Amino acid sequence: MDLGLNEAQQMLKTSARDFLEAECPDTFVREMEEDERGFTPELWQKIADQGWLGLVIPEQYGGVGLSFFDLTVLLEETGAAMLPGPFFPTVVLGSMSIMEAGSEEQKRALLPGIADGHSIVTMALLEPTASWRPEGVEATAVPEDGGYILNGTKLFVPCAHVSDRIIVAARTGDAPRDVTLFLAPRNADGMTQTLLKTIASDRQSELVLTDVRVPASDVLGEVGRGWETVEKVIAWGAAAKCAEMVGGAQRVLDMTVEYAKQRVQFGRPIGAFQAVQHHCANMASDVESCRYIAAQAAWKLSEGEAARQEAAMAKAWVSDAYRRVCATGHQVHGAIGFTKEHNMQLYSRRAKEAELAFGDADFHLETVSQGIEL
Amino acid sequence: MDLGLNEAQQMLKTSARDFLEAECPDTFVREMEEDERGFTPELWQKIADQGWLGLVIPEQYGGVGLSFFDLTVLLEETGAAMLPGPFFPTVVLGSMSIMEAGSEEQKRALLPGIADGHSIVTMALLEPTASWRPEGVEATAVPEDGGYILNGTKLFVPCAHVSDRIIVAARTGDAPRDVTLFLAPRNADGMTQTLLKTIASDRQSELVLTDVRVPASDVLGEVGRGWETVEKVIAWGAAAKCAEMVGGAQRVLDMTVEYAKQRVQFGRPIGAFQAVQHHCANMASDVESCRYIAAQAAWKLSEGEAARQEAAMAKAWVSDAYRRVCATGHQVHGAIGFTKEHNMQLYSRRAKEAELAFGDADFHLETVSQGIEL
Amino acid sequence: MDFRFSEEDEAFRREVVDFVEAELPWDWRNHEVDSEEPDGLKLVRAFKKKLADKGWLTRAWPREYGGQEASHMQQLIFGVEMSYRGIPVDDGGVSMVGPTIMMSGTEAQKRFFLPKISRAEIDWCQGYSEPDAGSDLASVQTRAVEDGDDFVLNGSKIWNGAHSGAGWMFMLVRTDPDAPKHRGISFLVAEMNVPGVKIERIPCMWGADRSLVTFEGARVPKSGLIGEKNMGWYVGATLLDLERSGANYSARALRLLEDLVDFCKENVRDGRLLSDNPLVRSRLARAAVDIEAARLVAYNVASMQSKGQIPNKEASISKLVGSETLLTVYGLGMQILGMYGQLDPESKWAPLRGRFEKGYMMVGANTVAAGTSEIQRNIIATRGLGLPRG
Amino acid sequence: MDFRFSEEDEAFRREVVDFVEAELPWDWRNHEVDSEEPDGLKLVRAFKKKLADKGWLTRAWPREYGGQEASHMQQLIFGVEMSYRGIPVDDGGVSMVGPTIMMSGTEAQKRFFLPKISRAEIDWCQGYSEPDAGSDLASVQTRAVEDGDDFVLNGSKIWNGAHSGAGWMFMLVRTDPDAPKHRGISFLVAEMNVPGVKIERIPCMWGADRSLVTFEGARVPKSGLIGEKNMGWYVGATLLDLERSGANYSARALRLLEDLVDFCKENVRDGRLLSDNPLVRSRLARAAVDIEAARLVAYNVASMQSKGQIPNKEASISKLVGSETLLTVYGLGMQILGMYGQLDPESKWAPLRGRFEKGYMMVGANTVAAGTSEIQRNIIATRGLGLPRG
Repeated sequence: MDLGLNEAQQMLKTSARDFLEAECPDTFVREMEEDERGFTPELWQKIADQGWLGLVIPEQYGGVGLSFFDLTVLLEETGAAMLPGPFFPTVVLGSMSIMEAGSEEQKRALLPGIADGHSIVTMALLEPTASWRPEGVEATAVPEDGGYILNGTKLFVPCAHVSDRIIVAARTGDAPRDVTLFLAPRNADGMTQTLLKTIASDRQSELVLTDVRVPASDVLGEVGRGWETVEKVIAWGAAAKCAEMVGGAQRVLDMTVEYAKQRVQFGRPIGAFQAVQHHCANMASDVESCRYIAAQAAWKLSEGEAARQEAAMAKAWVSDAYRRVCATGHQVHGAIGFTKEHNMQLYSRRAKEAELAFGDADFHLETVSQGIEL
Repeated sequence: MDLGLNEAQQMLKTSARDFLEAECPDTFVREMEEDERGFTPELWQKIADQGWLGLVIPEQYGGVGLSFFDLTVLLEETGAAMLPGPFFPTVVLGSMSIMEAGSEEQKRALLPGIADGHSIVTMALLEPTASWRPEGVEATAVPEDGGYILNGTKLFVPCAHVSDRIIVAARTGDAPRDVTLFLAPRNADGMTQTLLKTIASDRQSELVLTDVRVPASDVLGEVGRGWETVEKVIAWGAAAKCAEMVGGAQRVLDMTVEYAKQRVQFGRPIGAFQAVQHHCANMASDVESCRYIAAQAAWKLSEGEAARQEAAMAKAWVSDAYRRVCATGHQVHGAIGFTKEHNMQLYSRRAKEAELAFGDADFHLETVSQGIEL
Repeated sequence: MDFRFSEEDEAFRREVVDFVEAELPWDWRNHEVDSEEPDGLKLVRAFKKKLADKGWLTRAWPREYGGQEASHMQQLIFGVEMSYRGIPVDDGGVSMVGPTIMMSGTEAQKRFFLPKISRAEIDWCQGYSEPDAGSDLASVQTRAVEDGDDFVLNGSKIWNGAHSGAGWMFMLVRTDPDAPKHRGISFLVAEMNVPGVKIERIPCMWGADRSLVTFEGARVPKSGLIGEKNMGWYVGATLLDLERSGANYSARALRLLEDLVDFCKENVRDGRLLSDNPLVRSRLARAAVDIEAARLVAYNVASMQSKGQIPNKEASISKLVGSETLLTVYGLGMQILGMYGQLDPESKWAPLRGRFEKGYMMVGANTVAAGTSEIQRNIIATRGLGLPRG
Repeated sequence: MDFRFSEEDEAFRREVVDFVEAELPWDWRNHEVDSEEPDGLKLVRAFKKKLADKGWLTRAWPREYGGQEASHMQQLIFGVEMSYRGIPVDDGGVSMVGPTIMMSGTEAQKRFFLPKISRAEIDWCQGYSEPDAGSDLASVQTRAVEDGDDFVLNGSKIWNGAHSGAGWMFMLVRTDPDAPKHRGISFLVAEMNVPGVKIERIPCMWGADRSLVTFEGARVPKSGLIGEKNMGWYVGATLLDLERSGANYSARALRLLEDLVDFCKENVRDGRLLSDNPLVRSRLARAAVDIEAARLVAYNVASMQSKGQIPNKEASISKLVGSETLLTVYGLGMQILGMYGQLDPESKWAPLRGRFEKGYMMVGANTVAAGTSEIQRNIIATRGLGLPRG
């Protein structure tokens, strides 16, 4: 057992931090909050040049061939820097699903484009049912002419507005898990995409599918077994999101401690007051706990274990802890932390999005309760 | 609206406090913890002489004829003083049930004896099912020879060991609420009573009933409608217990503040440290909240309202808040508070008993959720 | 003890509710009005005038100043019914400035200001906080120097609603920079529409603004000095106590809870109504109890005031408990709304008009405004419980 | 990173578990042994000897002092398996006194004490707390005056387990009353079985005792002085860090959780198994997550130590998180057991042998012992995060 990063991971982390400090300062994050696309192709290309988009893609498909755990090391930094844009959906939802379920042909056709930055891929899973369970998928895919006709409404689809491919989960049978994944082009006839305005100023969309035709060759994985992939994506997504959250939570802690040292009230830095000290200590405890429970999930998944329990525990814990950390950070910052020009609120708004993504604490606690044999 | 006590109530409170300070100091409480009976006949008689045993019993039955709310004013003080013995069961479970459901004959036969201190009456409601719902009653009462034969096991019966009458809830039909109350003498043939050792050092008993015969004249209220009375008793009991808890919580707060002023560490009273100050402030907030939510329940019940929702809200809140107050009190007191010679632990052990009595927070929250039309 | 409203009070309550239901120019169930924005203030001001015509804004005030000499309880009832419906009638004029002037103002000031407040003729913004004086209010640095019949102001005030067009500010200013911290402060009311006053908006996370007001040699008449010069800390301290009542929080929270209950009875998640989910039921019930506890603590403050008693730690506890409860209810709402909770009011999919998303972001500011929860706890511990100052 | 035990570590863990299952002279699933009582200590002592024969008590120590030079991780594994089964093998000798002597003792002290600790030949009780020195440990007043080859002790030590018959005490004593508070303290180990030592039991709420030890001119040899005279605060400070690891808390909590899960699967309340109650399920799952988080934080401390890094705030956080988690689990247990939770272990109706009732009363002491949670937070804030001292 060794809960520290190895040298290569440490280097990856440092270089990621350096890159993001230069390319994704808070001014950029703030700018992108108001930008229609929410990111710039320039930065996207630079990210591709860093090899990040193909980090976990095997070398034969144009990637770097590092592990999922390595990816989460990187995500901790993108979370800390609040990197805007479709990085997370593409590397976690897009490439991980294709690597998991794609045919050799699909991998060859799609992964190199993702790795080199030409292709952005996301997944359309949720619907107005807002459920992370297979029963929540009500969109239908009906076979016709050797292909499929998709109908339904997808909600909360991350970065659909800039994706060229969207992995759509649709129902192909009546049993709860009769779900199939389709690699639909975003500009397919019958697909209407509308941006949703959200608390985190990220770019989630509503996607209405009206008789969208997808050829059989764009079925991802086996028909009727898509939920197996989705389950893995939820676990990966949860662990990956936890890594982002750990990065954010650490940043909130750092910024709060810094503020507590500098803000003077009653003739001394507020950090000299025990109430503020204990707030900061509680935040530090939360961040420390988040770090290892998140790392365990990422590491076990990376090692090829199902790690359903570990991922559930991580997401359940980190979802709540990050929210607590932000709430306490706000309390220490006082009014200034609520202003748009302050970074505090950038993090706390994203904390809410992250709490919900891939299931909130309640969702994962039900998994945990099964895991402890209840 | 006036959330203060009137003059008479204030006098009752003050005189109760004076009486208990003289007759029930903490040394006495500690002594009674080790005493087999758990109280003394001398004090019992003095309590009777104060008129407390008949406080809510109408004058025509030898009582003082004050209101249920007045009784809770008194109970706040007995809770503060941790008065040991069967006062609570007798005045709340015994006399309130008889007043509610008893026939004129039963009232005349039983209430004067309660009021003058000659008779101690309790109620045997719970069973190994440990449920406050009618389904929890599994003891049976079968008609025979114009009377009833009782069988079953009762648990957590307060002060059964010193009661001469025990109001036993037993099932007389298959529908959940087919429950009847019986005024069984404690020395009835077939009734075995065993003391349970409990956290609060109170005197709860197991009561095994084996073919206990009760004449029809000792049915309390109508056959099959006993649960209506029990429901009221639970509401009264919850409100009355809340009053005791408010008294205890206020005492824990006072004692903690006092200790924080006097205990010196790091060269100053620990009450000068913000962490301790905030602990005390949180305790004070809890006590303040307990006070009015408890009073509202008691007052509405006293006014003859069903006040199911108010009683449930009070018990749900006060159960948790008193536990919090005690936990924080312990944290401020440090090790000394855990010693038997310290009063802190006397209160925190009783807080647990009180939390459970007449239903814990979960039990009452279900009532509340119905009350808010969920 | 009496937990029911008197018949008179209940009749008044009914009258208020009926009037609002009939006269409110917007649908309070579906629209939130933000009086810190110019449009919102205009809307609110118009309705406040109607309420003022009924004499309700200052119902507990003496008749000579525009009041009806009703009990504090009626004042509370009025405030609660407004808060419940999200009608922002209180800009501090009735709850803070008025009472302060009544307590410390000259007869002339009383005759000038009180009827204006009572008739809703002036709008107020607060001038307590400064960039370097937040929790440590007594370190205000805005200078007021006497010059003839005027004070000349230099400095800045922050987190107020001046940009909404509120015409007047009540503020603490430093009139003696050499005196000990608490002894060189004066309490001043002044019009904002004078030269040398700059108002800048500070955009906040919930999508609305607060203001930074900078005084650069602004001249305001000395007649706005309330109480003795240099004694403003003590004049203003009373006012903070008045601000620290919590009835508005629990009233607001109750309405949110009711919205949530309705939402849960109408929305299905994972195959069942949210209202059938035991976790949701338990949490909503617990919130209902929290709200009830907070409500009663606040009512007790009014009950004490009605009897001429001065609440002390009771008011701080009420503020603490109330604001923390509101925070809890918003958090619970966001938890229950789940994925939908993150949607902005502008989104067509936003449930309950996005009220929770916006409020969730705003509510944290409540446990910071008018003394953070930490400051409240300090006050409860030291002033209320007599613990030694740290 | 590697979250699995190495093959070697896992083999060791297996060996420990197998040995305990085979050799433990009591049924740990059903009996709690209290080493702070004479009978309990006797039982534990006998079993410790067997563990010592395996070399496990001090597995990470150098061979010359009776260790096996294994990793800190194996020491942790051993401790966790013991804590999980409630086997109180650590009286401070292995975790605190030994390391302190190893760091600050003379060669002679090392050769004398360390093998004895390793072979479980001496039992320890703590001599830190005094009636007036609790959180403020540096204000210890027990005087040690040099007299020939001895120190003469006067004063008292409290909250220790001396009444159990533990033969030795490690303590902080004041050797220079005129020096600044932290500079006149020495770290001393001494046998209790000498004239002038009075041991009085202090009954505690959970039914067991702690001791008040009074020294009245007790003479103990100077050879028990560890490190420099008057430098004991700094010698002992290391020791407190060692005490602040949290793995034992989470191991204990995990076992309690497993007991609760079993209980819930076997017991019916209101017509259904407790394990089918969604509130119970959610709370148990949340506790499982809390425990896992606490466990990993503690394992990270050992992981750092294994690599020669010195944990600082990590250790305090681990203690804080661990002890608070254990508190939560006991509280949850009592909540789930409901009416049954209040029954004393002696009652035939007591579920899980009354373990929760007794532990619930005891566990609060955990957030007080070895530095209250408040003190831990102070340390995390000032030493760990660099916030200024208040």
